[in-house]
Amino acid sequence: MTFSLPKKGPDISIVICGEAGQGIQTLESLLTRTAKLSGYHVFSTKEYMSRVRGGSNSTSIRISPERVYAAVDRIDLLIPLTAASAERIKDRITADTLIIGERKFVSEALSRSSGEFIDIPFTETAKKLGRSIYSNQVVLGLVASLLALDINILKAKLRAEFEDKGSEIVDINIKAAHAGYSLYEGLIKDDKVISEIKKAGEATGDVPEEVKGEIVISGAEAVGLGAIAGGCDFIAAYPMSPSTGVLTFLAKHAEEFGIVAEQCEDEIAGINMAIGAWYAGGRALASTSGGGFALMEEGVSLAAMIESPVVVHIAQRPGPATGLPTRTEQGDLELALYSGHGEFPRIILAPGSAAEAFYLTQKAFNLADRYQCPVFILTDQYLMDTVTNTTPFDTGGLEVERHIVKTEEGYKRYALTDSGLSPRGIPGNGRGLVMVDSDEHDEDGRITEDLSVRTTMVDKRLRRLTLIKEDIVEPTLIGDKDAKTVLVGWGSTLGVVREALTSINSEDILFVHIAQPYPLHQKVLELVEGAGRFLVIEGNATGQLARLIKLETGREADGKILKYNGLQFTVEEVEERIGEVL
Amino acid sequence: MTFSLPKKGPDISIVICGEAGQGIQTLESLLTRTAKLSGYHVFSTKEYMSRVRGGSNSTSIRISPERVYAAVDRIDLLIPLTAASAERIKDRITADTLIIGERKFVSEALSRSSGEFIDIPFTETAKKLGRSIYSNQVVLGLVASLLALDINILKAKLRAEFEDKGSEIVDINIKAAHAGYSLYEGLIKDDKVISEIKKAGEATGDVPEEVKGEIVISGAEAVGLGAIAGGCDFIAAYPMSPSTGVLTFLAKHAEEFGIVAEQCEDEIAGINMAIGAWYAGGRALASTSGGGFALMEEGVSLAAMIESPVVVHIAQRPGPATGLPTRTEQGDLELALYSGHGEFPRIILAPGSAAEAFYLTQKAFNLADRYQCPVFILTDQYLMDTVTNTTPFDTGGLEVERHIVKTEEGYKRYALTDSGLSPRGIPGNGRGLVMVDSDEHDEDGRITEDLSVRTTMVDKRLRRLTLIKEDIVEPTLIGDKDAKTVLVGWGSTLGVVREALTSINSEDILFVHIAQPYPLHQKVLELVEGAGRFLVIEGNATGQLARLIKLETGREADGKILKYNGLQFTVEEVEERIGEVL
Amino acid sequence: MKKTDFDIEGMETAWCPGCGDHAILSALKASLDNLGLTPGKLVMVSGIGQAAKIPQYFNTNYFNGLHGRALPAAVAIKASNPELTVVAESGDGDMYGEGGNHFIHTIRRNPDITNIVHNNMVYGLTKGQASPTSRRGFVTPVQVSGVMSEPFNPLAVAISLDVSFVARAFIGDQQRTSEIIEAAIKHRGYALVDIFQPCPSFNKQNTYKWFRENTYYLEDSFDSSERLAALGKAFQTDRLPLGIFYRNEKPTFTDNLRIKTPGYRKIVDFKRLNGLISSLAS
Amino acid sequence: MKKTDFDIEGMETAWCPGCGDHAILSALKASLDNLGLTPGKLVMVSGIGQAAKIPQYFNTNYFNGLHGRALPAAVAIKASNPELTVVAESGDGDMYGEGGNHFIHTIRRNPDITNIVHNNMVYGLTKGQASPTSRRGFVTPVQVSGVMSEPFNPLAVAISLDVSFVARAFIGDQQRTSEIIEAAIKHRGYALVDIFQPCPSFNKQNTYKWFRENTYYLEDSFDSSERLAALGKAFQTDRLPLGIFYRNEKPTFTDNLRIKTPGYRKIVDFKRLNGLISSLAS
Ligand SMILES: Cc1ncc(C[n+]2csc(CCOP(=O)(O)OP(=O)(O)O)c2C)c(N)n1
Ligand SMILES: Cc1ncc(C[n+]2csc(CCOP(=O)(O)OP(=O)(O)O)c2C)c(N)n1
Ligand code: SF4
Ligand code: SF4
Ligand SMILES: [Mg+2]
Ligand SMILES: [Mg+2]
Repeated sequence: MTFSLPKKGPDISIVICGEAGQGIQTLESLLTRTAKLSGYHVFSTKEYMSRVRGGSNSTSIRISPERVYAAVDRIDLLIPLTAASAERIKDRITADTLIIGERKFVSEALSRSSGEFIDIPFTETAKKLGRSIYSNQVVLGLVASLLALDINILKAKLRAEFEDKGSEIVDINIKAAHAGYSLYEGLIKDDKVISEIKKAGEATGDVPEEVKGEIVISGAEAVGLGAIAGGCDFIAAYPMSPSTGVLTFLAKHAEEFGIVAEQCEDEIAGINMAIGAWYAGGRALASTSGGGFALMEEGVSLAAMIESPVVVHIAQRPGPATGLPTRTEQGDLELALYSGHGEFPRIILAPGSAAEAFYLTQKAFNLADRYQCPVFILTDQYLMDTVTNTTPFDTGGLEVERHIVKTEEGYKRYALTDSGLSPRGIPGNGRGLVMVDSDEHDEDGRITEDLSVRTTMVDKRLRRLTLIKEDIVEPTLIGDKDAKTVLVGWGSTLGVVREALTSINSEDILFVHIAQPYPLHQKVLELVEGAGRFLVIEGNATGQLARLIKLETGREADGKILKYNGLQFTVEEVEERIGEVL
Repeated sequence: MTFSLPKKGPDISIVICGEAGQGIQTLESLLTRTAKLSGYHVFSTKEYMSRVRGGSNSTSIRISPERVYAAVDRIDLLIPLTAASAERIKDRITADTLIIGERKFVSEALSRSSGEFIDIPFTETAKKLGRSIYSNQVVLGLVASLLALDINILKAKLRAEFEDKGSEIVDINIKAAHAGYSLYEGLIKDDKVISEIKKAGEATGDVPEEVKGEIVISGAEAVGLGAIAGGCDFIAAYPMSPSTGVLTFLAKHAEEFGIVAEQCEDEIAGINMAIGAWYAGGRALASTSGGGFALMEEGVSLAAMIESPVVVHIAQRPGPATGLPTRTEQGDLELALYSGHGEFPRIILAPGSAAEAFYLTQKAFNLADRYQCPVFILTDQYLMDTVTNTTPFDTGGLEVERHIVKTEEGYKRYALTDSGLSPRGIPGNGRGLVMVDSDEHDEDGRITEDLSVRTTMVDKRLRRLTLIKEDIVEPTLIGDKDAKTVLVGWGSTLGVVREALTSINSEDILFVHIAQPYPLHQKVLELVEGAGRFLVIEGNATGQLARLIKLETGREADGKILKYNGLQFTVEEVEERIGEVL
Repeated sequence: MKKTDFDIEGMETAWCPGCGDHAILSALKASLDNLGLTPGKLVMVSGIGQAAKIPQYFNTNYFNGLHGRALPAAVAIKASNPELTVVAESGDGDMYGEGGNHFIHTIRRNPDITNIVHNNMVYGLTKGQASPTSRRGFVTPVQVSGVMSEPFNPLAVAISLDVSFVARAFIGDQQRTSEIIEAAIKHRGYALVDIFQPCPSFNKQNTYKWFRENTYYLEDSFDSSERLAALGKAFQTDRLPLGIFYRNEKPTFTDNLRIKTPGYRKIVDFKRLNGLISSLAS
Repeated sequence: MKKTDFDIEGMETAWCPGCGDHAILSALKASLDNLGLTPGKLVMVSGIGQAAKIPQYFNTNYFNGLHGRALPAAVAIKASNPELTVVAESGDGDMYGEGGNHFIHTIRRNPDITNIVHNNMVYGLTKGQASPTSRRGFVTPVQVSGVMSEPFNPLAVAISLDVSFVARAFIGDQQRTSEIIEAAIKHRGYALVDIFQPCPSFNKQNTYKWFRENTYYLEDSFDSSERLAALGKAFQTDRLPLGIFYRNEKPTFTDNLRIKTPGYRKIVDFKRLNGLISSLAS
């Protein structure tokens, strides 16, 4: 019998699992990029252990004729590179799953629970070409052939990837891919498997040029690009998963774009450097995860007091403490919201996709500069590590808004104004002096113990919230605006809920996706207040957005869809969980 | 004409103002203690600048036949020791104010605005005895005479104070006090001033023995004593106003009570030491203020993850950043409530008086031990520095509850239980091993990446909140339980609202004082929900308790009485502000 | 390998094949065993990193705390229960980077603990950024043009703070490393052992071979009581000396505090407390 | 006293009478004036403490940040605008206590800033607790039985990290202190000046008299390029040497980064960015 792929949906969900150090990431990168260039939409996400070698990791890749926004539970094709990693995801294997791989990695039980197991000696094939490490390219060739990817594109990608290892290595890798190609041809010949997946536009007969021209990008890269577009010229960070990708991205492009990429001795140095850089006229980003951010809170309070702009990227992971360093969670919303001692305005952004990550990070720098306050970008491991194709970011309308003034003699850094915003000067730019003080201070910026000045300054600082509230990112609405049920989510759940709702196809649900959790847009509050049923979906254990909405509206959520095991929701899961709370 | 004191109320409000380094604190201490021993109730509070010498500080002391709980605006007797400091409080001077002091410190305008100014050459008098520095004792003698304090008690106090400087110095100080005494006698003789203040019980003819037996204590000392009573054997702190008093108190008594009083290199070391001490079987206190606490948040999260008890004292001061280091504010409730990344239970206590500071600090150690979670004690500069007489703390019913087990072989630190609490073992105590891990871990305490264990452990940690909620400090209710208006406050405003309500004497207001802001007692929620009008009073700019109550009840406060200039409310102010919002 | 009480049957580590950490684990177990220490009386304290996972592979009490914060916890554990043997162990990033302030101030306190640092000159767990001890020119995904800062010299800093004991080892020589660790644990007072540890995954520069070629043991004649001489050795960077650089017996933190009873056995002296309370009435 | 551009008419400080801080203020103003620096091109960066109030008494740009955190801010200010002269100044508690980690790692980076530390061997603003440099036996309300820890030796630590410039001064000699500060500011790279500063309010032990009796200037013949010799001098505690201990010219942080344009004048190269974005399509 021939196993035909995929069983469900127009797309194919491929899972490659193995251990750290086996090169799964390269495989993923080559496959998604080749697939996209061949005219497919792609989406890939990974989950991995906190270790450098060994363990069990997996990458889930969707290759699709239509745009895909999220990971699914379903596995159409599983390629295990170790036995342990296959075992670890056994719950996802069903009769619709085809397993292709080496017998030694696939237990009897596992192959029985699958729809079909095809024993392919990847390693043997690779060994024949020289060394077993080429087996990944054999896998790649096989999958490429199955998906009818353009072999020339694949070759070019392999060449680019292994170029600096010399032409010999490049050749062997290409040969290995060819061997994989032939393996699939053999399977076809033997009537073992057939793939019916279509490329974008194929149904309509169009050539999928549009997809081919799209970029393939991870969340981390999108934040990095957004920072560059926002005029970021300083990143002060201490390595910490899952935020490190942003640091390495900016470090890589530092020289090109004139960025100081400084690895700090600790996170406290990070935030204080960032604030120092803004003071001197730079546009700095501090980037970290929850635990590192906890150390930055005094610094956040400093930024607030001296009315310094600062942008802080927090890539969330499960806590408390070290928690699960390489996993995902939306557990730090309240941490950011109430961070720092004392009372002051702030802005929290939470992109839901790579595109939002780019545009909102860009915007974060302008917001910080405009409102002279801390702006937090909350992402998470899922968003950081997720790779998709998307329309190339359009920098056309983007501007680096520098809200700074050339100072005059007698310049007052904290001049009182109706809006609460005082024109921001930079030392050395103009004839004035720029004096900032973490103590309570007067308009000049000099320390004061005048208690009426104190009150005035507190009011001045807080007054800016009014302005900030007039300039909030609108929520994304998906579904019927008059639907009885309003489901609210934030950050990285955008894609998965979008897809789940398409499948449910319920006219009764409106999904309100919040890309700026603080301050909340009036529209969100109105929709919640007017909802028949009000539900939330969040990747944490206690419903932090639900609490924030309650604070604003007084309304308790009628149902909460929460998850906190370290993984993002999958499409099927959201479908099911929505069904449960409806 | 004779100026008779006091003009209002049965008590007399004395303000002594001057600069740092003039010994006002010693004066205050001697005066309040002598007054109490002479049969008066006393209450004193201070406000001072963040400097060591100079500036303008003031101490407000009430001497009263009845128990006094708070500071008043009214000044019955002003004794200025510098001109600048008198000028700084000129708004509080009225026709009811008698100023006694040296001409050079009292401007024409000032004396005109007062009821009477009596020029007394304190310094000259002191100089005649030797050196001008004895002038404080001249002041003391004069006031003592005016209040009819027992001269022998005063002498004994002076002796104790100056003992270690030698008998000669003691004698001169006593002589100076005598000179002050005579000065007042002169004033009486000249019909200049007469005091009609009564001692406790004098009206009823009783001897005020009860008051005489009471203790005179500051909030800082009360927290320190409470810690000792709670079995605290380790204080890990980095100096920071206004928390330092607790560190110095415990350092002073460290040897007597077997306490390690360690000044840490920074606050991060502080919290990590505290947690380490608990792990090894100690009972440690970390003590700091908001800015220092901001640095401890990662540590708080560690305590949460390893389910370690820890007690953190946060003496609040106005922020953000360095703010006003020596002033008061209730601005860090939300900071504590949402501190640390990740989600976990916690307890927040906020004593309203020295007695509550003692009993709640004692309790904090037991709560931490019982629920294996962080317990925060929120005080503020006002409470720390306020001195009153109060019934001696009764240690009779107090117990140091050690919820630890002697471990057996195979001991599991995180054994799963229905309550979420696992028996806590100590390394070296029993045959088991105690393994704690800031990563997600299994029952043994070993690192895990098993995601179902993750969920189980999150649930286990959060489950303890149910137990915690059954064991909440009841609010103090003042007024009629059926009053239409419910006014809610927390922490250090207890005394001032109590007094203000007595003056207003409105049957329409019930004051609900919360000594445990988190979790909130059911009674608080019910009272708020059932209230005709719901008001809050807080020493911050945004109404943090009001937000917390809204979160629990959905109810917005109908009015907020807020203050954030760095000073505590005064009785008159609360009277007035209540009037405004009623 | 000899079995010890600290072994865990069937235990697997999360370390890479060929990593120096494996040998450090063995060396430390051997040292503890040789010293006759028992799991129940030992506490391993660590931070976060690959090195910091080491307590997980021991059958003993442990406190696996926060990145960079092992030392304050270790100091307090020892102070709260002086009967315990306390070993604080982590990576170079953890101890000298994030934990740098605790490193210098713990040396000043001189608690009777042993501080073992796995010095692989790189951040392993976070995938290969420079650590404070990375040598100039070391290229990483963050230090794309190579490390430019002066490498942190833990030995020199420790000696400049008049540390009680400081040694350097290279785990390529497990036997000698184990002996040095033994001497460190036996030493009364704070003892630092900085162990050169190759990280084959991320440090391709400072390999076993490199360390072997660039290290040598201090001469037998070397006098470890001479502070300036010790510093001279610590400054040497062409060839890196191994062994015990400096020893300096002095009162420990617990000596100074005169603590003996473990915290959990302490009883509050309520009588004395009542006395203290009453004294406030007069 | 000569008037300078940095003076503020009628300015009063919050310092105690007799405090060494007053003279440091004068000495620093004199140095800046002698060097021909102007207020607009100078940034004073400080933390929190009595010493850290110093920028408030200057007519210049300042960044009076958090306790212990002056250095990271100063490093970034200099990096973001290399045209500015940056002086980071605070107390011994601020720089060596709370800020200890930044101290050691800033030295490693070698930014072209001057770091002045008012070393009064006590926490002044918080009323007299021990600081890291307090000498053994110093009794305070917290160290009730006297300081027991090894005093922090900033000079030795700096030299052990191969600092670019390090000097010690005693403000009892305002003239020489000013000269030393001048040399430090002129020095290209990180320059530490630890200034002995009597605190008459809280340190009754290390008074003007004490410092005068217990310090001496390094001999003219002293060679400040000799690292071990410098350390030998830094270790001396019977009599404390003053002067420039060690100088070691090397590339600065900004040299390494090749930054020249101040941040606020930078223009984002959107064309290049578009190219980078497009490259992700292939
Ligand atoms: C506060 C904080 N910041 C950052 C991290 C991320 N982090 C984990 S381990 C590590 C560095 C590891 O390097 P090292 O200490 O040298 O240990 P190695 O892995 O090399 O053994 C970092 C930066 C963290 N866990 N916590
Ligand atoms: C995070 C933090 N912790 C503690 C403090 C309190 N604090 C202010 S100044 C100071 C120490 C001052 O000592 P030093 O730096 O030596 O300066 P000095 O006053 O002696 O000049 C401390 C502990 C603070 N402001 N911030
Ligand atoms: S990354 Fe390096 S240090 Fe970590 S286990 Fe692997 S080889 Fe060892
Ligand atoms: S406390 Fe000491 S350091 Fe501070 S101003 Fe007074 S004398 Fe100077
Ligand atoms: Mg390392
Ligand atoms: Mg000092």
